[in-house]
Amino acid sequence: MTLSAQYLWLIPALPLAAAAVGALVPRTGRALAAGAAIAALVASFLVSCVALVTALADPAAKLVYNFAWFDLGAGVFRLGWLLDPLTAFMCVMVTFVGTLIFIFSLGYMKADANFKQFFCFLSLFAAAMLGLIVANSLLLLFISWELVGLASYLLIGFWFHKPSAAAAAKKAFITTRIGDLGLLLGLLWLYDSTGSLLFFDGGAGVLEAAALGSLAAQVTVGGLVVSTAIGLLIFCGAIGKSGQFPLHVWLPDAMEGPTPVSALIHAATMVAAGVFLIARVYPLMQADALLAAVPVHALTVVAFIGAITALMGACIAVAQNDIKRVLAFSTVSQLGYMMLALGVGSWVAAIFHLLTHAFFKALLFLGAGSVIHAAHHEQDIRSLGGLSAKMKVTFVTFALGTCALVGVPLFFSGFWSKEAILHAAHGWDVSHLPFYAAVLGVVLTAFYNTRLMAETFFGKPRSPAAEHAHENSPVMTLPLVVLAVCAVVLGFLNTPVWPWLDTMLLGKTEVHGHSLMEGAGLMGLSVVLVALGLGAGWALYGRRTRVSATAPDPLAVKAPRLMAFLAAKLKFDELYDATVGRLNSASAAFADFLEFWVWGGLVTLLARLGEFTGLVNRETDERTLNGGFDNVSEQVRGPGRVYSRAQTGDVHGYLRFLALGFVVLVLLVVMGGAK
Amino acid sequence: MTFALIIISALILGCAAVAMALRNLIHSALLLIGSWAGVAAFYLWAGAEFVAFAQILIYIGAISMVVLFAVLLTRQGDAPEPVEFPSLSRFVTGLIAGGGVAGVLIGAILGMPFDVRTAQSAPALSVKELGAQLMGPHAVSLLVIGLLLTVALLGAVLLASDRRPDQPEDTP
Amino acid sequence: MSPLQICLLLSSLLFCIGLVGVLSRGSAILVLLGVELMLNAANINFIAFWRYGPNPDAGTGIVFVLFSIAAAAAEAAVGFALVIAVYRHQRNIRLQEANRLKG
Amino acid sequence: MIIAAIDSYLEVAPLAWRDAVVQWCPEPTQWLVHHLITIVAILAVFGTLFAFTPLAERKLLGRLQNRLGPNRSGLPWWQNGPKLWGLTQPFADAVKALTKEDIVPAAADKLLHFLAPVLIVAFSLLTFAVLPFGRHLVPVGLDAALLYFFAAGSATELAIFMAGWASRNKYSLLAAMRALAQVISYELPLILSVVPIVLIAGTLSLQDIVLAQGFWTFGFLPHWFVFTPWGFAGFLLFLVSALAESNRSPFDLPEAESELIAGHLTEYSGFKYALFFMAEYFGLTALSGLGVTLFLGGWQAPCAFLQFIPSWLWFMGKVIGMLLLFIWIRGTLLRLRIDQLTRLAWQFMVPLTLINLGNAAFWSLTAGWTGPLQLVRWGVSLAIIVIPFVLLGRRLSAGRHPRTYRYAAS
Repeated sequence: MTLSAQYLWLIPALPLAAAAVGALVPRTGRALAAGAAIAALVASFLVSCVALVTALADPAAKLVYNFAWFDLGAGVFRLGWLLDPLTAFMCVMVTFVGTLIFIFSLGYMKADANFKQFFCFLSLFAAAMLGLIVANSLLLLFISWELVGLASYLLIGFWFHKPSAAAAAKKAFITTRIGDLGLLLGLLWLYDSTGSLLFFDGGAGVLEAAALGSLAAQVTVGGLVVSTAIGLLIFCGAIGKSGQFPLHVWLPDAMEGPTPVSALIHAATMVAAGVFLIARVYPLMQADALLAAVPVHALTVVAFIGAITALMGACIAVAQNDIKRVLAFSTVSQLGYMMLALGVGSWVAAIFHLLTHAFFKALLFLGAGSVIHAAHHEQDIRSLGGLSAKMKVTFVTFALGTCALVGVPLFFSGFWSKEAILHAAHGWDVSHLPFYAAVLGVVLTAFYNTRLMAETFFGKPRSPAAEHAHENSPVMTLPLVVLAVCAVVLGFLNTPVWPWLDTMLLGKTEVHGHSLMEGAGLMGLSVVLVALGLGAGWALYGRRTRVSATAPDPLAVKAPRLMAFLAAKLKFDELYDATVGRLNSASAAFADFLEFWVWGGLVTLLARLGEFTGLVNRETDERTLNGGFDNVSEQVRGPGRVYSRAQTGDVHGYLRFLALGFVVLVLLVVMGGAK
Repeated sequence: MTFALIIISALILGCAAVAMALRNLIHSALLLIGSWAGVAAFYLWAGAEFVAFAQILIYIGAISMVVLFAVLLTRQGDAPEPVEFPSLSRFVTGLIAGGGVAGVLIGAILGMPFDVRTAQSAPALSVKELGAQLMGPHAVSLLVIGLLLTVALLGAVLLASDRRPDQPEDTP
Repeated sequence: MSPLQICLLLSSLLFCIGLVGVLSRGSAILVLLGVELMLNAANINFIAFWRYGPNPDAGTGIVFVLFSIAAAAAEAAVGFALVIAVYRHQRNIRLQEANRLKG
Repeated sequence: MIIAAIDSYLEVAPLAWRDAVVQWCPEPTQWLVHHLITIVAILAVFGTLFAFTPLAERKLLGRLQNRLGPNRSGLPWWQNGPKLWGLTQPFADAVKALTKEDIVPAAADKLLHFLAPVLIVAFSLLTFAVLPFGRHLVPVGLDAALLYFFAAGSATELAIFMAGWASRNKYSLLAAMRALAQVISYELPLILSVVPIVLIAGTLSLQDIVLAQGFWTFGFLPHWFVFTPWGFAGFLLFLVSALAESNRSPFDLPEAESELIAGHLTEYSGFKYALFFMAEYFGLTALSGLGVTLFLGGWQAPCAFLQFIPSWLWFMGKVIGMLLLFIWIRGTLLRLRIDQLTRLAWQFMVPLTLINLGNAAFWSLTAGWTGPLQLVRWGVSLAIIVIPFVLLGRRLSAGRHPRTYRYAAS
């Protein structure tokens, strides 16, 4: 059963249709909207499986279907769908995780008033995300990229009556827009220099050798190679969307949205879009790798940004007390890892980590969601605690998710994918700094995860909400179990012994693994690191669990100033306010001044001038012109009056003159004229 | 032959002169119709039968009716207006002007060197030839005169009809 | 004194009688009748020249007179309609009083 | 053979007698005597016809109304003489008319009052000058005879006006206006209904028109104009217009006793009234004579072999037939109101006559068609005249509800 690229559009189209149904159905059509959304996503999942089968049948082939969108002056502007192992894997992941999250949110959002609208936005988001994945043209990708941004705004600001949610939605939208600006510029520059935006177009595509060759050859300002410049611009889009170092501030605030939203968007799919984008345009990013005399390589920038983000995310996560914010910062750091993997040259490891991370991070968020749902929306871990007894299934699945995230060896998918990244980082010849940052990151990840587990699940419940928390209905716990299973199993897809995923993605057909012994050193190191992190975490939080909600944090006792600084998220928000915020208000004030005094003054000046000329005109007109004309016409009327006296109106008089005139005339002719 | 002519001209001129002098409009109109009959007789004497009959049909048949109706509609029939002074002075000046013109015309006629052919009989013109002439070279003017007549009559009807806006048209 | 000259004398005399009538009578109807007389005088002239004239072509003279009679009929109809309209306007048809068109 | 001889003699007899008489007179007056005799002959024949038409009318009307007409008058002072069953009634009427006192209203315009009856009779008689009574009996063979007929006919309006005006009373003046309106508005259809004949025959002289109707197909189907679709339509239209022109039967509004007493004749009595009466009948006979010459083949015999009967007998027979038809119509039809009358003239008769003219043009253009095309020609010609007749007829009567009289409020 094969699916030709031509029918790829079905995958995004089905959730879009469900979104339409959700939108058009009246508010009371809750079941219908939800059912449509889930059914559409399941159908889309089935189509993606078929697509996966076709893609894996010939992993190297890039099944492309291009069609004419509209004719733009001389040429025809074309878009298209692309089917290759990367697209297939991403589609399957998004649809599978999406379905589970949809089912979970059936329970989670049951009490909400506009339940129907929620599902409409969710399916809209799924459609946009799938559209982004299957796109063969950078423009189509950009369009769905923007739609994804819109969907995230709608979903973050879902409880818009909460001012903080509305502000968070705006913040998310604006910061991602800043990144998107870079992507747009890169897109335009690409179109300008290569004349087309299609990735693969039978040789003429952007990512094909001919175009890349021409890009690499051109050099712009500062000796920077054009392909590097475009690559970096596109990377800006990725930074914005995936919450990398400078533009990560919106992700923690995005936690204002309902938890399934955070799970779907801010764990599994949307944030991964940035990584997917760089993976998709990887040939373009690599184009400048061979040139030596280039001031900077695109991928090195990616690598360093990824390393910084990973380290920073992990540090801040340690000091967070809100369960969803801890997970948010852990997402930031894991994305940093993916960018690091991309930067150091192994995009396959990045995609593998993306896939595994999608599953266990979704699991962790849904776990957090069921905890919050059970504890009546209590999110602060200091006032939770002791839930392991009350919520058995959630506790077990949450524990499995945490192990996968931390990278407990051998059984958990997180370990293999992180291992691959460390291996790649270690092998990078440019510099070893990112490797050391990654290593420190692994330790910190292990530490804050154990802190999280200890604070929420062990010890005694420290608030009335935590007191009577109880396990949720199966509709919420079932997805947790499924995700937990995936979190464990997926790891074995791509172990060094049998690197099936890598071969598929790289397009090679037969799989030849190498024995475990080669990477043994690194594997040993990571095991040690994980153990170190876990030990430290247990030491501080495990043995003596927190006594009361207000008790001071053990770490804060040791390093109060550092922890306060970390808790304040490295004061980035204040930094941005201070710089960008003030700049904005200053320029607004200046514009207002300009408007009022400069232009306003000019306009009033003109008005005065107009009045003056009018005055002058009336004066001259009154005095000179009218006077002149009046007496001229007076002279004409005089003789007119004289002649009019001849018109007496007496018909006989006229006839008499007629007759006399005739007589005189004839006499003249007879007497004088003709002889 | 000239004897009949003299009688006819006497009839015409007499009727016309008296018609112009009379006070009573109806009598002067009828006398004028008599003079028109005289003119028709003159045409018969001159041999133009068709024109004579046309003259009778149109002048005595139709125009006399128009004149008489006009006289009735303007209520001139019964009260002959009194002779006041300005009409007499106007009469005298009119006479002088008319006399002047008559003098000039008669002078011209008498002084005219005609090569007179008394014996020549009236050119025989059958109605068929006249019809052919009318339809042939003069067809256009026939159409124009037809158009003129319709337009004139429509105009006359509109002018003379007494459309008082307040009185609704008497529906049958 | 050839018959032609007699006819011409007749028509000119008739013409002058008409003219005098037009000039001297105050009533509009008589003025119009005077005009009719003048038209008849003209027709007499036509027939006279048709009868004694040098031109042998018989048709044109007759046709011309027919058209002149028709035109005179149309003129009479419109003239008397005007007189009726004037009468309705000023209740008498003395020409002296119909002088609103004076300067 | 003898019949042919008798016929040829009778045919020319009137002319022969006249020439005989003319011979006796001295040379210079012969021209005068010649014409005097024709005038006297016409007057005699039509005078007697005039005498007996009213009698016939009253008898026929009586018969129509299921009663006897006048049947008492016999010979005077001869009590037990032969009973003449009312045949001498006309002479009795004549004597009555002459002996009646002739009243002239004081305020009347004496001259005009006297002149009106004279003029009306004169003009009615003038019209007889051109009617072709027989093959050779044409009083004045004018080239433009038809035009002369209508010229003379239209002069009668003048007399009607004079009669109306001279008697100086409201009724007669109003009646004169109405009569004039009727006569003038029907003069147009009268002349227009005759024009097709002129178009087909190609001449205005009545003698040529009668000659044009002189053929017989298969010996017994005469070529009269009435037996063609446009001819028949023209004849009917001519009949209606003639009725209106002579103020008879459905159109005798002027003498409508109930409304306007005797119309413009109210102030006339005695012999002047009789003159008006005579003028009316003369006009009627003249119009029927014209109708006969134009449509019913004048003095032509209906069949080829009947030609031995003198032509003027045929003419007189047809005229008498027409007169009886008029009387018959008078006995049956109702009088029309003045507005119906004028609307009939302007909205029905005039358009129909114009269409009939077109019909005749079509007829003359398609003269060349033979064989089956003849049927097509007849069919089309019929259609041209029948369809408008039906449409106009329906439009004429459409929406006309009976007139509502506005009686004085109580």
